[in-house]
Amino acid sequence: MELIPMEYYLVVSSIMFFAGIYGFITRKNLIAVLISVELVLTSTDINFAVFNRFLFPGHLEGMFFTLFSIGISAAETAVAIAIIINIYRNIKNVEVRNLKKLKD
Amino acid sequence: MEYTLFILILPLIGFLSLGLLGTRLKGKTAGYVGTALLAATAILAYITAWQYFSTPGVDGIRPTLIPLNWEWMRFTEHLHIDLGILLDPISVMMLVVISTVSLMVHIYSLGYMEGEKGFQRYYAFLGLFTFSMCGLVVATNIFQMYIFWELVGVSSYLLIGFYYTKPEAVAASKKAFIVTRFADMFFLIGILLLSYFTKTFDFGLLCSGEENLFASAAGKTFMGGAVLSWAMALIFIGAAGKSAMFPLHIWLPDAMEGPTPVSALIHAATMVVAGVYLVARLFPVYYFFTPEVLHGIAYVAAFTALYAAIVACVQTDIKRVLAFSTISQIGFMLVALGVSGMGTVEANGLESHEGLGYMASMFHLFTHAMFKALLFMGAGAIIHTVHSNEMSRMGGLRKQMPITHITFLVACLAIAGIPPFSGFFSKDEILTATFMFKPWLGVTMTFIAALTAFYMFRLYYNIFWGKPAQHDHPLHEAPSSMTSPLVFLALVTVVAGFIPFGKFVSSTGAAYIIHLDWKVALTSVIIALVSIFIAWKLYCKGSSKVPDKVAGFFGPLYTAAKHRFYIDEVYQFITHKIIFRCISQPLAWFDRHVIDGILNGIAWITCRGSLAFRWMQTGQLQSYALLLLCGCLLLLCIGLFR
Amino acid sequence: MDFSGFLMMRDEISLVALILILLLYDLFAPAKARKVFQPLACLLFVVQIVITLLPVSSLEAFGGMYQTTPAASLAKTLMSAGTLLVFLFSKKWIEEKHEIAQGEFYFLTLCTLLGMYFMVSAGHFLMFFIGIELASIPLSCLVSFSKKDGLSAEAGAKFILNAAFASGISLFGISLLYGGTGTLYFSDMPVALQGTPLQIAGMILFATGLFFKMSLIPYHSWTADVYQGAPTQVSAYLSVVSKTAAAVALFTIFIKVFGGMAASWRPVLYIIIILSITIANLFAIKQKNIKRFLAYSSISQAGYIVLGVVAASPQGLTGILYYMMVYMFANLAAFGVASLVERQCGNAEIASYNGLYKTNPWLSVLMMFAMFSLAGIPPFAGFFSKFFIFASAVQQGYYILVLIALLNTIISLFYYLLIVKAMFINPNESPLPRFRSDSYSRIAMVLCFFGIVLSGIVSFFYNKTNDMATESMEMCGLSRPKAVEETLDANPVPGQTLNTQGSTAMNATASWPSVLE
Amino acid sequence: MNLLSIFVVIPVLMLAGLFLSRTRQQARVISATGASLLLVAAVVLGVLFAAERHAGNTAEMLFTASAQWFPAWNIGYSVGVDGISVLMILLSAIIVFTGIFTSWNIDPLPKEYFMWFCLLSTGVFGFFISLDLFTMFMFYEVALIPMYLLIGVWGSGKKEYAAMKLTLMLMAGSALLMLGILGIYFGSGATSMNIMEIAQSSIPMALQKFFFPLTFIGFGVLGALFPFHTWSPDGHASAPTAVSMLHAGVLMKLGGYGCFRVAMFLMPEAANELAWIFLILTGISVVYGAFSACVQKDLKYINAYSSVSHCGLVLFALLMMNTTAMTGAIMQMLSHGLMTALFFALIGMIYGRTHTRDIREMGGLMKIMPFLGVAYVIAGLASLGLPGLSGFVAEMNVFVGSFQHSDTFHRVLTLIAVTSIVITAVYILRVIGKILYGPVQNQAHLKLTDAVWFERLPVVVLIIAIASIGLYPGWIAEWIHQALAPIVESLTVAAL
Repeated sequence: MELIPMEYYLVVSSIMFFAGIYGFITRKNLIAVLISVELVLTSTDINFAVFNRFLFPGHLEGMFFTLFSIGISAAETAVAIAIIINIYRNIKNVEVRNLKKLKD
Repeated sequence: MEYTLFILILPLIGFLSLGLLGTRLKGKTAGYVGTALLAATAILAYITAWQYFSTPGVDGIRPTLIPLNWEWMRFTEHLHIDLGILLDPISVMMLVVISTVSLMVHIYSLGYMEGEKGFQRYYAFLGLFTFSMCGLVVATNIFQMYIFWELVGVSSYLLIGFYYTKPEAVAASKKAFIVTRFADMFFLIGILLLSYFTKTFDFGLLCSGEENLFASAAGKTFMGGAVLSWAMALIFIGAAGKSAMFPLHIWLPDAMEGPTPVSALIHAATMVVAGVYLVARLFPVYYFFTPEVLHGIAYVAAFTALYAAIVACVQTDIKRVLAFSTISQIGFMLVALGVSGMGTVEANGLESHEGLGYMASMFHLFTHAMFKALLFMGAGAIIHTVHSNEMSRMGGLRKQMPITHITFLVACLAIAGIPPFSGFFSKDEILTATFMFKPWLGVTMTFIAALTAFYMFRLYYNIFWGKPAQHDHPLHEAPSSMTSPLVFLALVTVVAGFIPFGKFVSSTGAAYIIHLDWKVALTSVIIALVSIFIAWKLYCKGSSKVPDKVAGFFGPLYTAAKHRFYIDEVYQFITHKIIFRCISQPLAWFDRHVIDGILNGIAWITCRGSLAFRWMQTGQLQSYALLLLCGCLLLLCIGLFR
Repeated sequence: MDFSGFLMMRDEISLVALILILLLYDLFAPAKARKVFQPLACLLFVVQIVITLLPVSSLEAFGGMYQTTPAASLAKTLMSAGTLLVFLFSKKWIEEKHEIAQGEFYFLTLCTLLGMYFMVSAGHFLMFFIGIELASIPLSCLVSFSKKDGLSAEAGAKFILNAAFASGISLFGISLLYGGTGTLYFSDMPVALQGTPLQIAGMILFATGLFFKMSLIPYHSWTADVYQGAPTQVSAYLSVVSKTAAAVALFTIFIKVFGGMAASWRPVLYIIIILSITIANLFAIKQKNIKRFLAYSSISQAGYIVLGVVAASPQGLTGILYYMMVYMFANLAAFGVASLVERQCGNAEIASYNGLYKTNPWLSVLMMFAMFSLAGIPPFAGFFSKFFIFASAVQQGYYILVLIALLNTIISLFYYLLIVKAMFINPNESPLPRFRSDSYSRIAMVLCFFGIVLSGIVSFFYNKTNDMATESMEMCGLSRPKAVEETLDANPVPGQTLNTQGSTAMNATASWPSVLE
Repeated sequence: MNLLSIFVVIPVLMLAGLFLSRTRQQARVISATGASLLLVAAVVLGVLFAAERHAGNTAEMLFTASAQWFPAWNIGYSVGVDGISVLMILLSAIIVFTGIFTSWNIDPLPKEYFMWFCLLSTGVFGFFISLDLFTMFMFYEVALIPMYLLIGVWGSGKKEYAAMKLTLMLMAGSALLMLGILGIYFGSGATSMNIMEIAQSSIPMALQKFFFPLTFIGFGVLGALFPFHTWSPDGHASAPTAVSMLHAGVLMKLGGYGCFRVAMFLMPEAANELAWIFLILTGISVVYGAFSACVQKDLKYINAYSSVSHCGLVLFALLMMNTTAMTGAIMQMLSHGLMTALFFALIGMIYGRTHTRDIREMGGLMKIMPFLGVAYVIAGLASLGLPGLSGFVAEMNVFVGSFQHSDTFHRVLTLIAVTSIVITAVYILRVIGKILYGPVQNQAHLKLTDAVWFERLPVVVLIIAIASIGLYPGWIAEWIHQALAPIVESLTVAAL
C-alpha cells in the first residue's frame, strides 16, 4: 500500500506545535492557554511516533516515549485544571489579565 | 678630642630634661639648669678652640680633625648618612661664637623673661636650638648638615612662636618655617643632584678638589646650565633661605615677633649665618667647579645688602631696623665669599692674597655675631623698659639707662665701621676684597656701608637722644642679669678687631696676615663719619623737620621702602591667590565632584539599570512564555551560527 | 529475573518506601497518632538520608536507563538534606495553617524529591523526562498550597503553565534529537552526534527544561512571582533543591551526552551566565520584598553555578556540588529567617527588618551570616565555594567571563549589605518585637549556622566532594571531549598557553588523568 | 603549634572571650589583655627573629610552617615571616593595642564593637604571616568586611554612604585581586599556591601583562592609589577613632605589602614593563593628596588626604625598584602607620572633647589641653619629616633611592614628589596654628580637660615608637635590606 511520506506528518506536527505556541501566547482564557499547551505536547508525540516509524523502525523507543508523554501531559492537565479551579474560587474568573498581582 | 661630643650632648640634655619634666621645676630653677649646662658647653667650646688652635698643623696648615664619625643610616654602598664631628678652623670658630652668644642669651633671658609663663619651655627650646646649631657646624657630611639644618629650622619655629597665643607670633613662626622649608627643598634637591654624580655626601671628599669625583657630571647639562652648577645653585638657594637673602628674606623681619633674646641668638648671631657657613664649607667646590655660581652669589648678596639697607633706613620698629641691618650684614659676608678666591700657600708658609674674601667674611661673621647680639640685647633691654618696639615711644633714654646706652653706642660704632671697633676691621677686609674683585662692586658696598652707618645712628639717636616720649611708668635700667651680658659683649666688640683672625681662619688653613688697605679704610671711615653726622643732624634733636622733607622728596621710593618694596604682598598673592585658590581648591573640588562623581555615577547607573529590564517582569503569564521563547530562539541562533 | 538493579537504586527505593509509609500513616493513623506525624516523618527522613550517605560505586541498571555515581548520590544526599531543613522550617507553619493537609505537604514534597532523584541519575531521556515532570507537577501543587491565598493560586498557575510550556519545548527538542540520532540512551547518543544543525537545535531546545528549572535568564521570568506567591517554605525548596537537581543534571547531560558538541553549547552557556548574573543582580537591587529579593539573588547564584558546567572538568563538577551544599545552607537560613519574620509581622517587606538586631540578635546574626555567605565573604563558606568555582573556570581560560562574574559579585555584595544594613544600622523606633521561634526551626537554624560557618573552613567537605566528583568522572570515563579542546585552542582567550600550563598544574594535583589529552 | 599561628589564635580566642563576656568592663578587660598579649607576642617574635638572623640563618622566610588545606588546588595554610612581615606584625600589634585603649569608652554595643575589631585584627595578622596566596587573600577579605559595620554602626557623619562606598570599592579591588591570584597560580604552572614556590617558576609575559595590572590595582585600591583613593577621605572621616587608626595605620599597608610581595615579586617582567603607568599615578597621588589636604576644613579629612599622599609615596618608592627606595617604602609604611594612628587617636580625643572636627571652630587648645597639643605637634612634625622622627628617615630613603635611578624620567618624577615635603609643611602648620595656637576660639572649650590615663597610654606608646624609628633606623634597615634582597634581585633580573 502507498505510504504517506514522513514530511507530511512532520508538517502537521510542526503546524500543531507552532499553533500551540501561538495560542499559548495569545489566548485570554486560562483554559484556552492550557489547551494550547496540550497542542504543543501532542505535536511532539506525533514527532516521536513518526520518527520511530519511518527512520528507526527497528525498535519502539519513540512509541513508548509517546505513551509516557501522553500520560504525563494528562496528569499535567489535571493539576493545571485543579489550580485553575482554585483561581476561579479566589477571583471568580479565569482571565489571564486578572493574574497580574505579582509583578516586578 | 672626643669630648667635643659633649658640646652637643649637654644642650640636648638640657632640652630633654627641661622639656619632659620642666613643668615639675620652678621657672627660675629651669633657667639656672639651662644656663649652667650652657656655661659648661661654652667652656668646652673654649677648651676645644684653645686646644685646636694651639696645636700647630703640618707645615703651618691647620688640620681637619674628625674625632667622631658614626654611620647612622646607609642608603647605598657609597651613600650613607654619618653623624660625626668635624673640627676645622671655621667650625671651631662657629662653636665659639654659638656657645658664647647662646650663653649670653641664657644669662640675659634670666632677667628678660622673668615671670614669663613657660620659662621651662623657653629654656628647653634654647637648649634644642644650641644643640642643633652646634650639630650643624660640626657636620662631617652635607646630609648631617641638612638634618641639623631642619632641626635648627624647627627650633627657630618653636621659639618665634613662643608666645603662641599671639596671632602675629603664630603667623610669623609659620611663615619663617615654611619659607625656610621651601628653600630647604631646593637644598635637598641640590644634595640629591650632587650626590647622584659625586656618589658621596662627605665634605672631606667634596672639598678635596678631586677632579674625577665630579667627572661623571662633566658635560651633563640641564636647561642650558651644567648639572653641577644647578646642584650648587640649588644648594645656595637653601643657604639663601636660612640666611634671608633676597627674595627669601621675608621671614626674618616677622621673626622679630619672638622674644628679643631669641632674635639676638637665632636671627642675628647664629642661625641666619648658617647659610654663609654652608657656602664657606663648600667653598672649594664653588670656587673650583662652579665659579659662575659663586659670582652669582656675590651679586645676589650685594643686591640684598643694598635693598635691606635702604629698607632699614625707614623702618620705625627698632627690632625690624636691626633685622634688616642683619640681612644687609649677611649680604656683606656672602659678597665677601662670592668675590673671594682660593688662596695658595706661599713659600713662607703664609697664604697668598686671593683668599682674603673668605677670611674677611668669616671674620665679619665673627664680629657681627658679637655686636649684633649686643644690639639686639640692648634693644631688648629698652623694650623691656619701654614696653614698645616703636621709636616714637622712645627718645632721651641715655639718662635712664646709661649702661645700655654705652654698650649700644659701642655696637653702633662697630657696625658703622669706626675704628678701633671690631666691625671696622672685618668690614674693611670685605671692602678690600670686593675692590680686588670688581671696583664698581666695591663702590656699591662702600655706599651700603655708609647707609649702614646712617640707619644705625638714626636708630641710636632716636632712642637715646631726641625728645623723650611720655610714659606712665618710671623708666629704669635693666637688671644686672641683663646688663652683664651687654657689658661682656661690648668688651668683646672693642677688642675683637685686634685678634689676628687670619692666623686662625683662612681659605687654605695656612696663616694669613691681615694688613689694612689704607685707601679703602680711610674712604670707608670718612663716609661712615659723614653719614653719622647726617644722622646726628637729622635725629639728634628730634625736632628737625628735615626727615619728613627728605621723605617727601623721595616720595614713592620712601613709601615703597616703608612697605619693604611690597615683597610680602607679592608672597601673599602667590601663596593665597595662586597656590590655594588656583591649585588646592580646584583639586579638592575635582576630588569631591569629578572622581567621586564618577563613582557615584556608576552606582547610580547600576541602580537605575534594573529599570531597563522591568519589561521582563510584566506579571503577564504569557509574556513570560514569550520571553522564554525569544530567549530560546536567540540561543538557538547563537548555537547554530556561532 | 535480576533484581540487582533495584538494590543499586537504594536511594530511590528508600525514598519510595518513606513516601508510602507516610502516605499510609497519614491515611490510616488515628487522630492523636497523627499529632506525631511530623516528628515521625522527619525521623524517618533522617534514616533515609543516612541510607543515601552509604558509599556507592557508579553503576548502570536496566540497560542504562538508570545510572548512579558517587557524585549523583552526593547530590541526592544534598537534596534530601535540603528537604529535611525545609520540613523543619515548615513544621510550625503546617500546624498553624494546614493542620489537615500536613500529610499532603510531605507527600507532594517527597514526590518531587523522588522526581529529582530520577533527574539526577537518569540514563535515558524518557527516564529524565519522567523525572523532571514528576519534579514539577507536584511542585505546582505545593506552590499553590495555601488555597485561600489568591497570590498562591496565581503563582501556581504561572508555574504550572510556564512549566508545561517549557517542557513542551524541551520535549520537542528531545524529539528532534531522537530524529537526529535514533536513540534516547545517554550512553548511545554521543556516538550518533555529529553536531548537525538538527541535533544542535534539539540540544538547545531540550536544555530549555533544565534552564527553566534552574531559572536562568531568559527562562527565569516565573521565578520571582512564584517565589513571592508560594508559601515561603516552598520557595525555599524551589530555590535550593530543584536547582540542585537541575544543575547536576545539566552538568551530567551536557558533559556525558553533548560533550562532543561543546563547541556549540559553550557560547550559549557563556551568554546565559552573563545575562543571568548581571540582570538578576540589577533586579535584586530594587526589590522591597524579601522573597522576591531572594528569588533574584538565587537566579544570579544559579548563574555562578553554571560556570562549573562551562568549566566541564572534575573541578567543575566538584564546584557545582560544593557550591550547592554551601548555597543550600545559606539560602535556607535566609528563607528560614524570612519565614519566621514573615509569620511574626505578617508581611515580607525588607523594611520590616529595620533594627531587627536590637530585638532578635540571633536571627539577625544568622541572617547576616547567610548574606555574607551568599556574597562570598570569608570566613563564611560562600567565599570558598565562589573561589573554587571561579578557579575551575579560570583553569579553562575563561578570564573575561570570570572577570564579569567577579564584578557582579560587587553588585551582589551591595544588595546583600542592604539587608545587613537594615538589620544593624537602620534606625527604627518600633522594630519587630522579640519572639521565640519553635524548636524545629531552631534546630534547622543551628544546622544552617554551623553549615555556613564550618563547611568552608573545614576543608573536609570540599575534599570529600572533590574525591567523589573525580571518581565519578573517571568511572563514567568522561574525559574532556575532543571538540572542547579544539574550540578552546581555536578561540584566542588571552593565553591559551595557560590552558596547557593550568592542566599541568592540575596534573600534579588532581588524581584525575589530564583533561586535555 | 607554630609560633606565628599565635597571632591568629589570640584574636580568635579574644573573639570567643568577648562572645561570652557580659558587661562592658569584661569586654574591655578581655580585649585589653588580648591586645597586650599580641603586643608581647610581636615583640617576642621580633627578638626571636633577630636572634635567628644573628645566628646566621639566612633563609628567606623564618618560622615557616605549612599544612595541606585544599589539596585539589594545592592550597595550604602556610606561614612564615621575613624582616618586613615581622615589622608589619609589630606595627599591627602596636596599633591594635593602642586602638583598643583609644576605644575604651566606645558606645553603643561595646561587646560587638570589640568583636568586629578582633575579627579585623585577625585578618590583618593572618595576612602578614601567610605565604599562601589563597590564605593571604582570605585573610585580606576577612580584614576588609568588618569595616562596613564598624563604620556603619559606630561611625559618625554620613557614615552609611561612607561605609558602603569604602566596602564596595575595596571589595571591587579584591575582586580584581581574586582573578589576579588565580591567573598567577595557573599561569605559573606551579604545583602550589605558596608564594615562595610560585616565585621559582616564571609566568609567560602575555599573561603577566593581563594579570599584573589586576593584581597591582587590586592591592593599590587599598593603598589609596590615585584615582581609586576616594574611599579613604569619607571612610576615615566617618569611622570611629580606633577604626580609622587601624585602617589607615595597618590596612592601607596591606595594599603596599601585597603590591610588592605578590604583584611585583611574582610578575617582575610585567612590573618593569608597566611600572611607568603606575609611577605616574602614584606620583600624582603624592602631590595631589598633599594639595587637597591644604584646603580641607575637617581634621580627619586633612589626615585622610595626607594619608593618600604618604601612601602614594609608598607605592611610588616601591615602583622605583631599587633597594634603597623600597627600603624607604617599607619605612614609610611603618612611619605613616604609626603617625597616622597617632593623628587619628589625637583627633578622636580632641573630637571627644570639643565635639567638632572643624578647624575653624577650634583655637588655642594648646593652653587648654597641653598634653594633646604637644602630642599633636609631635605628630605633625613627624609627618612633615622632622629629623629624629620616623618620617624623615623614610622620606630620605625614598628620595635618595628614587633619585639614584639611572633613568631621567624617574628622577624627574622624584623631584616632583620631593615638592610634597613643602606642601605637607604647609597644611600641617596650618592645622597646628589654627587649632592649637592663637587665642581660644570658643569659650566653652576653656573648661575642657586634658587626656586621662587610657588616652595618654596609646599616645605615649606611639610617640615612643615613632621616635625610636627616627633616631636609630639602622636595625630596621638591616631587616628590610635582607628581606628585600630576593625581590629586588628578581626585579633587576627581569629588567635585563
